[in-house]
Amino acid sequence: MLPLEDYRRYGRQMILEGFGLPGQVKLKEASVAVVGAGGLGCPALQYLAASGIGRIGVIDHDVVELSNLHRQILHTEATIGMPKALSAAKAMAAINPQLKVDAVVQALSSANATELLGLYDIILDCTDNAPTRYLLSDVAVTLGKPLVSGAAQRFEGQICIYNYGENGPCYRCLFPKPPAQETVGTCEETGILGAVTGVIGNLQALETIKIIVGLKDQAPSLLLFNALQTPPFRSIKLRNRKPACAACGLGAKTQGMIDATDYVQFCGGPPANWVERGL
Amino acid sequence: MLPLEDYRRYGRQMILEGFGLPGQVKLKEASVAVVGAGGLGCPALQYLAASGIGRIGVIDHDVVELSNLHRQILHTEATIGMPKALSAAKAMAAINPQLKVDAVVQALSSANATELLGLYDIILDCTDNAPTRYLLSDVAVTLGKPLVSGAAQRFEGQICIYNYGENGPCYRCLFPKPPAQETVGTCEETGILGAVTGVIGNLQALETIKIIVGLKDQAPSLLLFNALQTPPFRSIKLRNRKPACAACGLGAKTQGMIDATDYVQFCGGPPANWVERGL
Amino acid sequence: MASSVSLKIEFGGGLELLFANQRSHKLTLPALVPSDNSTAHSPPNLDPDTDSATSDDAPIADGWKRVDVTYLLHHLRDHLLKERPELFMDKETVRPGILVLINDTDWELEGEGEYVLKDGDEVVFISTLHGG
Amino acid sequence: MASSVSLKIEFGGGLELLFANQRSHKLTLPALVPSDNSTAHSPPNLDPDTDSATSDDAPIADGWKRVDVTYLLHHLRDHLLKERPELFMDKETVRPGILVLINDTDWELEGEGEYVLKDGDEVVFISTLHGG
Ligand SMILES: [Zn+2]
Ligand SMILES: [Zn+2]
Repeated sequence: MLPLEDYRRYGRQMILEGFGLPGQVKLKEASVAVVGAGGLGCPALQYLAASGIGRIGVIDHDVVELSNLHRQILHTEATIGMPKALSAAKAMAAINPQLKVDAVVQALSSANATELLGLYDIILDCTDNAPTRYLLSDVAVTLGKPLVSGAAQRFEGQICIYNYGENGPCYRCLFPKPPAQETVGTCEETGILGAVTGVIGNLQALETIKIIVGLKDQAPSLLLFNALQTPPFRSIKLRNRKPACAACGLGAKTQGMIDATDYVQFCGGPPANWVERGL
Repeated sequence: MLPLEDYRRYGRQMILEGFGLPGQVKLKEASVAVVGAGGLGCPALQYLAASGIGRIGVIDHDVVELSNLHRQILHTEATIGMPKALSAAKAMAAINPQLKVDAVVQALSSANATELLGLYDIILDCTDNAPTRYLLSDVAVTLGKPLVSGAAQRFEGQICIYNYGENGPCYRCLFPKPPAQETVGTCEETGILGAVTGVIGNLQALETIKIIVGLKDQAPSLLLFNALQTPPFRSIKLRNRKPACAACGLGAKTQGMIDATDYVQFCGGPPANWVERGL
Repeated sequence: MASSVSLKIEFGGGLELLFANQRSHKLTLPALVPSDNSTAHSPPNLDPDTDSATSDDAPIADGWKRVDVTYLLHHLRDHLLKERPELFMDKETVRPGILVLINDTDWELEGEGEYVLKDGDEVVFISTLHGG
Repeated sequence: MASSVSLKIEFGGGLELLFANQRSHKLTLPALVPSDNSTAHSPPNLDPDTDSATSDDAPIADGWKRVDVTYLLHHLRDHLLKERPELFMDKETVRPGILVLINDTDWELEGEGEYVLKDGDEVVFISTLHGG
């Protein structure tokens, strides 16, 4: 089932109760798409790569900048200017040469998302903007795949698994209408403590591994993190899938909606600094 | 105060409220000792290195093995056989060439710990055995320095800051007597999920950064993590420093105790597999 | 039923910036409030020994209701909010992108705005984050 | 005071392995128990209308005490533990390396074994971890 070397490499997790050889084989046969190789994507990618997952797609069209390095720990001064997807792929190859990595240097859009993400079993949302979060949720619904979604700003983070299990809600079940532009900050504007993205991205990898191995329960929940609060973590019991949801509800035509939606306009158009950044 | 390049590199965290330029300068002037460059040490080192801390000492006498790579994400197949302290130092130099790294390939003992750790402001316990945990706590008390202590086994983790603030307890305040040998498992025996060490090590880096910047409150607490439980995190309110503590209590002669203690014998002698491992 | 309820209110995800940058608030609201959610009025003047009139099955005077989350929203907007109410409320509910949590449960499972507040309840308002 | 207390018990850090590998347990203990912590006896036979005899200020019969954490330890060892009691208890307390938490607070702040259990209390037993 597994090469002898894998027993040595993954032995410490294969002796875990509820994991074992079957768990390791499931990881090897699994494929995961990580959208965004930034503050959340880097720690998620590194623990997914180390765990023995068979195939990882990393999708990001940005290039590495100096201002990323305080938190995006797969990138280095040597890869400044390189597309993040390639820089991350290089780092993952060093961690685990047996891993198959698909580095996709493309912006995700209505036009390509369903096809690109259809190749993988699970999708990780490690992005940094509202339009892509809505797009990813709609695509996860169309494809019938779980979406392990992380977010972080300032000293805070959130993690939630959408479209998972019998009754799990999608992002639109929780947030049917996008927030107004002026209520949405970015890490560029509001700041971010690097280790906070680390905690959330790391938890995204952990939840993904739990889903693949079969250790994840299906009760919808949201985990909130605030690095400055006591207690720092708070677990929330979430609503089920909503029958009236425009994306995952009864009779929803999700793929048609994806094709017809300009997600940036849906979220209020590009903010000033997106135009500057050439998005 | 800071080179111009640092404003670009650390800008995203310098715009955080309560952080700012003073916070970044404090990081640059700070020094941290990380004892253990394994499952907890790797993520802690990586986020400390990226954050802009001035000097990091990494202390570990083990060498990188294939069975480490599923969780010890600074080491690679290329560094198998290399001392972990050197392998980690190499990875940190790639993340942040401005960082001063002291790689110490030595086993920590009663004889060298006080001198070695006296060079740093804060100590991280990223070790994997009871004797070193008692030794580190006693040394932190002697030196009057906070000890950011992490531990992980199976699907569980714990993080606690000892000897911190006016009334913070030391490890001996909580655990005056060492547990019997047969109650103590190691990651080799009980297994460990890599992403669990990631979460705890990452949180150790975060707590260390909070202490340096001045964002950490002093109420003694313990954070428990179980990857398979809902909710996964639990925060515990801990006792204060105990006046009768053998290490940090009134009239305790801590350095004398360190000099006189054989910590391995104190914890019940070397277990069978330590002897095999040549410790 | 007491004549008032004590609540713990928390803001997160940046919403605290609208409330004097304070994350935690303690609040006491009257048990009976105007049905139109106007927060300027006092509750109906109840004699201490007519307290039983506010018991669970007792009829409530026209124009009044038991204090619920919708009233709480109005109270927070009218009395605690420091700036830009449109960043907190949109018509009679929270603006898009805000999640309301009652005792660590999504308010959608508790009846949303119609949830009747109980003494000691904790209500959290959290803005969804988009950064990464 | 009711004649029994319901408790939530949790084990972690590997201790659950001693308790049929079950982390969470629900437990009901009598409000009054033998002072010597023997768990074989029944509580004193109280007539329903002498219930007031167990009220907080009422005198307690010789040889009995209000149920406390020390009694809980004995009960867990005698009735729930599946193997190797020395890995759970050492003399009259928990063995070294176990932390006891009462409602998310270190038991040392609550009186340790002498803490009198209240209905609804949650008691967690956690073994300290050493791995890394
Ligand atoms: Zn939906
Ligand atoms: Zn002490």
